[in-house]
Parts: sequence; structure tokens; C-alpha cells
Amino acid sequence: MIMKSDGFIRITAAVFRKDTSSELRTRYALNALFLFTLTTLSIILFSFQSATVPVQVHAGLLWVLIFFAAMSGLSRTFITEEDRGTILLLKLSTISTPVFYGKLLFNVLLLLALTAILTILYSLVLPGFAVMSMTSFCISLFLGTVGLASASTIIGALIAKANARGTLYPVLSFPIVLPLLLTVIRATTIAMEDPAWDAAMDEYRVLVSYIVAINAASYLVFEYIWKD
Amino acid sequence: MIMKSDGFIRITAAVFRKDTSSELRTRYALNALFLFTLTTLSIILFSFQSATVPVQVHAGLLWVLIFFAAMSGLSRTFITEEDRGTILLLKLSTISTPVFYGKLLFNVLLLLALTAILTILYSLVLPGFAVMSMTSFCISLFLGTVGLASASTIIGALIAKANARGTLYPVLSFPIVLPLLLTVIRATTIAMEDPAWDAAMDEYRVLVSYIVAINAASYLVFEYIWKD
Amino acid sequence: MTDIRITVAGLRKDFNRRPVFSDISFDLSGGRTLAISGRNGSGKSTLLKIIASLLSPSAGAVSLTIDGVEIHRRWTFRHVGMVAPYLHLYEEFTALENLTLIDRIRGSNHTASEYEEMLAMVSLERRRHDVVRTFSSGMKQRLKYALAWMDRPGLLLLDEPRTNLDPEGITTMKTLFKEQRGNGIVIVATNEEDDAVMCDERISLSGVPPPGAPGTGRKGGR
Amino acid sequence: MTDIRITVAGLRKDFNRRPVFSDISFDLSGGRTLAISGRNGSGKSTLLKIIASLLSPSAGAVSLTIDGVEIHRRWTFRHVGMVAPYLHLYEEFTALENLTLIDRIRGSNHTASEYEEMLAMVSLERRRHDVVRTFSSGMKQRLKYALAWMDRPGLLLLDEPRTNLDPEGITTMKTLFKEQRGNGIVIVATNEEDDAVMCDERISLSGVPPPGAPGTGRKGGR
Amino acid sequence: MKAFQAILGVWLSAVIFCALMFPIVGEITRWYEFPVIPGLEQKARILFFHVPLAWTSVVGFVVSVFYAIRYLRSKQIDDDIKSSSAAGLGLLFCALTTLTGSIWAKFSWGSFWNWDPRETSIFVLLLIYGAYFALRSAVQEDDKKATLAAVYAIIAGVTMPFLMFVMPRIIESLHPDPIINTRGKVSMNSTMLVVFFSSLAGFTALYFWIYSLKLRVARLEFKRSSAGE
Ligand code: HEM
Ligand SMILES: Nc1ncnc2c1ncn2[C@@H]1O[C@H](COP(=O)(O)OP(=O)(O)OP(=O)(O)O)[C@@H](O)[C@H]1O
Ligand SMILES: Nc1ncnc2c1ncn2[C@@H]1O[C@H](COP(=O)(O)OP(=O)(O)OP(=O)(O)O)[C@@H](O)[C@H]1O
Ligand SMILES: [Mg+2]
Ligand SMILES: [Mg+2]
Repeated sequence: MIMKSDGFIRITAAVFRKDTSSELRTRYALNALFLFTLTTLSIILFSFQSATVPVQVHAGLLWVLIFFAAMSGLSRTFITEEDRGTILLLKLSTISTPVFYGKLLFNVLLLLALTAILTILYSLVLPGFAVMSMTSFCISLFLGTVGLASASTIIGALIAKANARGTLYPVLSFPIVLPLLLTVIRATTIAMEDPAWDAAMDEYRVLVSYIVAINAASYLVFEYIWKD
Repeated sequence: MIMKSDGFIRITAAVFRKDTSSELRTRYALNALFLFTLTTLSIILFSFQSATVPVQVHAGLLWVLIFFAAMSGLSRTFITEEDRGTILLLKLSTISTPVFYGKLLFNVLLLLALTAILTILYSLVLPGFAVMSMTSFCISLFLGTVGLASASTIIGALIAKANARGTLYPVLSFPIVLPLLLTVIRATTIAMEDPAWDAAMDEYRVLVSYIVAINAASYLVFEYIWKD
Repeated sequence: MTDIRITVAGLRKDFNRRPVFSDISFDLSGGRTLAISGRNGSGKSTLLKIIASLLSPSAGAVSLTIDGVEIHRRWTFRHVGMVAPYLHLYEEFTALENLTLIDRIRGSNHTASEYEEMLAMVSLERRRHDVVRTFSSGMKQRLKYALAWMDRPGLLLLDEPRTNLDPEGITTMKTLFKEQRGNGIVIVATNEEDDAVMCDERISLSGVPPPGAPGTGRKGGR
Repeated sequence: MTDIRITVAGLRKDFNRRPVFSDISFDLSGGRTLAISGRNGSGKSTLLKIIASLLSPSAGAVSLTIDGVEIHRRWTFRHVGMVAPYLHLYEEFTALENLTLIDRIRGSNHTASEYEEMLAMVSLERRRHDVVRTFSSGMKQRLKYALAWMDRPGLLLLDEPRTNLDPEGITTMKTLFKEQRGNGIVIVATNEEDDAVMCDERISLSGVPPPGAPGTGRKGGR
Repeated sequence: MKAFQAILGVWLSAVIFCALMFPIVGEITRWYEFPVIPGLEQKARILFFHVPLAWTSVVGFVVSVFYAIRYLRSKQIDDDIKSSSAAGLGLLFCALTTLTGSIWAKFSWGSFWNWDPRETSIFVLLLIYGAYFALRSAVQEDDKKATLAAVYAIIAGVTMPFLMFVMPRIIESLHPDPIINTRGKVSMNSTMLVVFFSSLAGFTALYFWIYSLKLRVARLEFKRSSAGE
């Protein structure tokens, strides 16, 4: 028998809900993200004091922060399940797909929230930081974040299975997300320089197709990570 | 009966040894360590390819990297023991002090290694990166690393307990690490600008006293974290 | 009672090219119960995992048919309830939350009263709002039973069913066992003779001593 | 045989203001064995943890004296060997590594042959180089026994000693039990009557039914 | 097989001979002369080695991904052996490309390393190979290792094209367009092209020959370790 689509959505939501309430209990990722963001931001603020830096450095820095934050926060969703052996409970309760999308959703939303906070703080704190086209700035941030979260999710699943932690995570992720990062940095830079909202149209195209590609691949591949 | 000091050292070494071999097995396989630094570095590289950045930004970035490395690895040494319930085994095998110092030693050495690799690569690939006084540069790096490692050790111990109750300890740790980082960044910047090795004498003083203070505090605090 | 039937043919499992058991075959239909016995490390849990399709066998096949239709490996879990030492609960959640959250993920929504009932069955109702981390070993084991039993699975897999349970808990376990007989299959992996004797059939996996050594399975007598 | 003696007086334990047991008192000297029985959640493990000074009691005191000198809580661990379900091994290490590393941390250096001997005792010698993650539940339990017994502790604490063990393992456990009688104290927390009867004395913690409810301990008959 | 080796040997030595010996002259009068490529002159010769190396390192990656997919479908450990061996060789050739490339860069651009798009893509390819083997070394169980490695290879395979596509438009290139596109700045005469492509073919053949050897070794090692159990 095949799972009805509405059922599928309900279950994805259920997985998402589980992760969210678990996170709210333990505040694991939240803590890591919060601590990291605050510290790095203040370091940057401190070390930039007077120095006026070119626009694309701002864009670059912003994304370096987001990337690092993702690395220190998002990896856990799968790892904890594996560490505590609760993954078996999941496997006895549903199929791979809703689990993957549940966690993907969780990561995306978490990272979106983080990006929002980070960007606001960043723009408040750094005077040199100005945006020409808000629309395209937001579009870039959104697409970039979603892409980053998608990549981190599948890599997180890999890492969890490998019972390997910490350093291996960025090592595996970086080559994967690099094209994304470069593109989104470019897009952000454009948004900070060019008032036209569609100035970075090509970049959006690249970003969107990247997101589509990686999620399609993850969807196909996750099945194999999932079973045994 | 009181533990003889040589015995104490032997046991600290044993704890250190356990952690090292565990890390080597699960996380920091050395190639991963190397790749990790390479990765984090290239992110910076890409984020501003050609743009030339002022010295203290370099210093700031270097420390952001080191801090990230610390975050993604060190804070876990206690958490994993707690998560997997192996902490009981330790408690049945020895007292708090050698455990703490064993892990502290481990974190310090690990972070020192990381910093070394990071800095060497960093100076190799970033043309804009030049040091006036090597001595004071190394002193700053050393003191900063030791301080950061000490801080993240005790913070790790706190988090391990914290996430059992869902409090926000780590956020409290933010004010702990920040002064250290800011000071050491200033010290590093000075080392990159001023040829005199003792130009940053005040900063060294601050750092040293920070290290002393945090370790004294940790020693006292840990005793309480340890028993139940 | 749904007409459920499980057929295991020529099952073999190697870990890193080291055989644990080989050529296991049996065939159970609704109402039958099977005991898998054997020394530590002989492969009981591994066999259960394969049956629940949590692991894939190195050779051979497990086929589960319900009312004549064969169920694909992917969907086996829907008809499986499992209690095992290596199955862990969400420690940061309360007993009730564990039930509800997992239930939602399973896609089946029971009513609040049904949850209560479940908790009452394993007599945890008074602790429903305590987080599982603070539970005693036996209380955790009881909660696992509630989870496994909630959907009245056609196939109940019990690995070392009496671990951590007190006499009262064991009685509960036994009543479950009997009830399940009424509507499906029970497979029990155990070291205890008392559990084994409850079952109609029996397979003994005789890992060569010492238990450490790779076990080579042998089909038990019908 | 060292002259060891443990005295427990008016012990009470509350978890966030909810009493688990109260006013537990007993007194054991070398060669005596005590069984702690009681339903799930009645506080057996909690009591053991307090005795091993892994937990501090809410009231009352545990005093351990060896050859007349009283041992400070801080150092109790040196004389305690413990086997319990909530005690976990380092899964990324092999059986042998677990023994050696822990042994070093304990500050006592046994010879390689002694490690071998230990592993042989629990018949894991052929698996000494496999990482514990791949061990079966029973094999892990066996390794715990090796760890607990390695230093011939004066005070052996067994929580649910036969969990996961096959008959052979249980025999090993019993021989250990007998040997320990020769040189110290054994305290067993168990749900199984068979384990309880092995012991000279007995305390039953009668948590009020249902086990979920906070247990209020009562000193059991000698 | 023997015949193949012989042919390959002759072929490559011929290519190398031509690549190194054929004179580079102002205007071609004889068939065995190369034209001067502005900015390269004699240095152009490395093109016959550098580019094929780069090419083969990419081939290695493609082969590895191909067998990764095969493995996930078949679960035959042999497919994993094929995949990982291909990756191993790819890593080697990738390193060689970087080396030759850097040497070349040193002499034509003045520095061993400048973040040129193609340099960058090869560098990322290096990172991917590195990550791939780091992941492998982190897992003990054979089938698990195989599965995870395969998955990673595939994910990387999906994102790699983006890099190739994105890179040039992001970073301004010092690099000449590959001869592959006819509008390429670098103009080769027919002789040069012939030598160039024979070298390309030769190196590819070399790759697959070493690959077959590596495979045999890997299989034997696998057999021995299983026997050793
Ligand atoms: C470390 C990496 C690399 C370095 C340092 C490098 C350096 C160079 C240099 C200096 C040239 C001569 C350019 C000129 O002055 O005309 C060159 C040419 C060339 N490189 Fe690379 N390269 C690298 C990687 C690659 C890669 C990865 C590829 C292909 C995937 C590649 C393909 C070519 C081609 C095709 C040419 C010949 C120019 C043409 O035929 O249009 N290179 N490379
Ligand atoms: N950390 C804790 N916080 C709050 N309550 C706890 C904690 N640990 C144990 N308890 C409670 O104390 C009681 C006794 O727990 P304990 O583990 O000692 O029971 P037990 O006798 O060992 O039961 P079992 O036979 O199942 O092992 C239980 O009700 C349990 O919920
Ligand atoms: N992931 C794994 N990798 C390698 N070997 C494994 C793995 N899981 C189990 N094994 C081995 O397979 C054998 C069977 O393990 P299993 O857990 O099935 O034993 P069991 O019959 O359940 O024993 P017990 O009675 O102790 O539970 C053991 O020798 C174990 O070491
Ligand atoms: Mg088992
Ligand atoms: Mg207990």
C-alpha cells in the first residue's frame, strides 16, 4: 500500500514537530548557534572598528558567519537520533522520506531564523553595511539559506551514520556548498550595489537550480542511508 | 588516603590518553583535522578574493576561525561522556580533578595543534598577512589558545549538565569568552604592526591573569558539577 | 483476526564478512509463536532486526503476507511492534509525549483516552507527565511495551522480554503475549527458558562457544 | 581478607521533593551479602548509586570502613565494583582497550596476561579486538563484569545482575558472587527471586503501587 | 593485454618525444613544427601533459561516481572497490595537475598559486577527494563504508557541475579557454592538435591501464583481509 500524500504531509509535520519540541526542551542547537553568532559578531565588530571594507567583503563575511553557524548548529538533528539509538524507534514508525523532509524543514526554518537575526544584528552593528535593493537582498538570503540548510541536512545524515563528528562535518560540506556560497555572495553583493531587484537574475537561477538538484539527489540517496 | 602527586599525574595522563585515542577513532582523524583547517581557510579566501583587508581584520578573522574550531570540537569532550552515560564509568574510576585536567590538557593540545596548522596555512595563502614581531605573535597565539581551550573546557562541562535541564548556560559563557578573544585579537594586531616583542605587554598580562583566573574558577566549579 | 503469515527462507547474515548465522528458515502464520534461543552473541537480536527489516540479510529472504498480499520490506514496520534493549525512547520527553509524538509519526491518531489506557496497562499513568530520563530501567521497559502494543501490530517482536521487569511487569508482558496470540504472531528472542517454553515453536541459534565467536545458525526443530 | 564494613543509617532520597525511599538502615561486614528487592521504580538503583556515592542522599549517611579506617565519600569508588544497566562502556573502543584504559584511569596497572585472564573469565577473549559498538547486549554485560571484577573490589554492587546473560553467563556471575563472598561484600538489586535468595540478608523497598508512584522505602526484615 | 601495454608504451613515448622535440617556430614551414603561442612560447609544451592530467583527474571522478551509483543499486562490494580505486587514481592525477599547473603558472603568471577559476575548480576537486577518503577512513564496517562513500560521491557529483559553471563567471580568469572550444584564444596548428589529442588519448589509456592494475590489487587485498578474518 502507498502512503497517501496528505498522510505523508501529516507525518512530515509530525517529525518536524517532534524535533522542534525536542530542541525547545534541550536548546542544544539554539545554544550553539546563539553563542557562536554573538561571539563572532562582536569579534568582527571589534576588529572592523574604523576600517572601511569593500562591499563584497561584507557580503562574504555575512555568509561565512551563516555557514559556520550552520555547521555548528544543524549537524545535530540526525546525530542525536543515532547517538541515543532513537533512530530505531523512527525506523519502526515510518519510512525514510517524511523523516528526511521533517528534518529538512526543521533545519531550513532554524537557519532562516538565524540568518534573519544575524543579518539584522550585522546591519545594525556595522555602519559600512548598506543595501540598495531590499527585495533582491532578501531573495538572495532566502535562497542561500534554503540551499545551505538542504546541503547540511543530507551531509548531517551521512555524518551521523559514520559515527564521526565535529571536524568531518565542515570538511564534507564545504566542497558541496562552495558553488552555492560563491553564487549567493555574488548575489548579495549585487543587491548591495544595484537598486534593480532583478539585477542578480542569473544568480537566482543558479541558486534555485542548485536547491532543486541537491534536494532531488538527497531524496534519491537518503533511502540508502536510511535502511541499515 | 590521599592520592600521591605522581599517581595524580599518571591518572591525568591516562584520562588524556583515553580522550586522544577516542578522538582519533571517531572525530579528529588527522587528515580530517588538516582538511578542516584547509576548508575553513578557503571559505575566508573565497569570501574576499582580491580585496585587501586591514591588518586587524586579518587578526579578527584568524580568531574567528580558531574560535569556530574550538566550538565544533572541544565543547563536546564532556557532552559525549554525559550523553552516552560513560561518565558513570569515570566516576567509578577516579576523582574529579584528574578528569578535568586530563580533558583540559587534551583540549589545549588539540587547539594548539589546530591553531598552528591554521596560522601557517593562513599566512601562506593570504598575501596581505604579514607579521612584524614573530615572538609576540607566537606568544599571543599561545596565550590566546590556552585561554580559549580552558574556557571551552569548563563551558563544555557546563553545557553537558545544562542540556540535561534545558537551561541556557552556554549563553552565560558568552561573556566569559568575549573578553579573552577581544584582548588576544588586540595582542595579535599589535604583533602584526609593531616590531617590538613586548609592545603588547599589557595584553599578555591580561591574558595570563585570565588563564589563571578561569582555571582557578573551573577547578572549584568542576568539583560541584562532578558530584551528581 | 487478520490472516498474517511470515516466511523466512535460507536467511544468512555476515558482519564484515564474518558469518553470524546462515540458512535460517521457518514459516509462521497468525496465532503461532516462535522462540529464538541461543547463547550471547549467537545472533538472536540480529535475526529479529532482519525480520523487522531494520537490517538487510546477506542472503535469503523474509516475506510477510497479510490477507494474501505480500508486504514490501519498506512497509513492514506498519505491522511490527518491537520491544528490545537496544531500542531507546526520547529521554527528554514525558511518557505521554513519547506515546503521542511517535503515534503521530506512525500516522495513526489515537484518542487521549487510548493513550491513558496504554499507560494504565503498563501502570505508568501516575508518571505520565515525568520525562523519561528520570524513569527507572523497568519503567522505561514498560513504556516500550506500551509503544509496541499501541497499534495492535500483527507481528510482535520481543527481544529479552523480561529485562528490568518486576513480577507485576512480567505478568503484564505475559497477558500481552496471550492477547497477541489471538490476533497475530509473536517472536521472542530470549536467554530465559521460562520465556522460551511459552512459545509453540523454537529455533536455537548455536553460536560456537565462546559467545564471542561468530555464531553459525542452525534451523531448529519444528 | 580485608576487614570491610558498610553502615547505612536513616538513608532518605527525594527527587525534586518527591521521596523515593526513606529511613533505610543496614549494616554489613565482609563476607555478608545483601539483596535489595522491590518493584520497578521503588528505588533499588538509586540506593545502589548512593552506596557507591554516585549520588548524594537527601538525608542519612553511608559509612564505609576498611580495617577500621573510615573512607571518605570521595574515595569510595576505589573499593567499589559495579555492574548496572545504566553503566555504559566506551563503544568506540575494543573490549581490551576498555579494560586497559579504565584500568590506567583507576591508577592500577595490571599485566597484559591479567587482562587476557579477565576476558577469558567472561569468555570474550576471541573478541578482544572488536569494538564494543558491535557487541551483543550480553557481550556488553559480560565486559561490565570483567571491569567490575578486575580490581577485586571490597564492595561489589550488582544491579539486575542477570540482565542479557545466557545460562553460561549466569554461572560465571554466580561464581563471581561466591568468590566475592570470600573477600568482601556483595549488594544485589534485583527483581528476580532467584538472585535474591542467594543472599544472606534482604531489604525490600516497597514503592506504593503503581510503581510509577514515588516509592516510600521501608526497612525490610533481616 | 600484453599487446595493449606495448602499444600504449610506444604511443606515449612517441607523444612525449614529439611534445618535447618538435621545434616551436615563427611561421610553420615543415609539418613537424609548432606555432608560437603568444605568452607561452616554449612553455606551451607543458600543455601536452598538464591538460591531459587535468582531464584524466576529472575522468577519474566521473568513473568513481558511476560505480558509486552502480554500488547503491547492486550492493556488490566489487562495485565499491571499483569506485574507490577510481577515486584513488583521480586523487593522484588531480595532485599532478595541480603540480604541473602550478609550475606552469609560476612561469607564465609569476606565482605558483592565484585563484584562477580552473585552479579553483581543481582545488575543490582535491577537497572532495580528500573528504571522500576522510569519510571512508572514519567508518569500519565494509558495507556501511561503501554506502556512505557512494552517497557522498553522488552528492558531490551533483554539485560539481555547478562549480564548473559558476566559477568562471565569478572569478576573472587568467586562464586561456580550453582548445576544446574552437573560438579558443590559443591557436594550434594541425600538428599541435594531433599531438595534443594523441596525448589526451594516451593519458586516458594510461589512466585505464593503471586503473585495471589497481583494481586487481584492491580485489586481492580484499580477498586476503576476508581470509584473514
Ligand atoms: C593548479 C591548477 C592549474 C594551474 C596552475 C593551471 C595553469 C595553467 C597555465 C599557466 C596555463 C597556460 C595559460 C596561458 O598562459 O596560456 C594553462 C593552460 C591550460 N589549462 Fe591549466 N591550470 C590548472 C588547472 C587546469 C585545469 C583543472 C584544467 C582543465 C580542467 C586546465 C586546462 C587548461 C587548458 C585546456 C590549458 C591550455 C589553454 C588552452 O588550450 O586553451 N588547467 N593552465
Ligand atoms: N534523576 C532523577 N530525577 C527524578 N526522579 C528520578 C531520577 N532518577 C530516578 N528517579 C525516580 O526514582 C524512582 C526510583 O528509581 P530507581 O531507578 O532507583 O528504581 P529501581 O528500583 O531501580 O527500578 P527498576 O527495578 O526499574 O530498576 C523512580 O520513580 C524514578 O522515576
Ligand atoms: N553492527 C555490527 N557489526 C559487527 N558485528 C556485529 C554487529 N552487530 C552485531 N554483531 C555481532 O553479531 C553477533 C550477534 O549479535 P546479536 O546482538 O544478534 O547477539 P544476540 O544473540 O542478540 O546476543 P545477546 O543474547 O547477547 O543479545 C555478535 O557476535 C555481534 O558481535
Ligand atoms: Mg540480543
Ligand atoms: Mg534499577
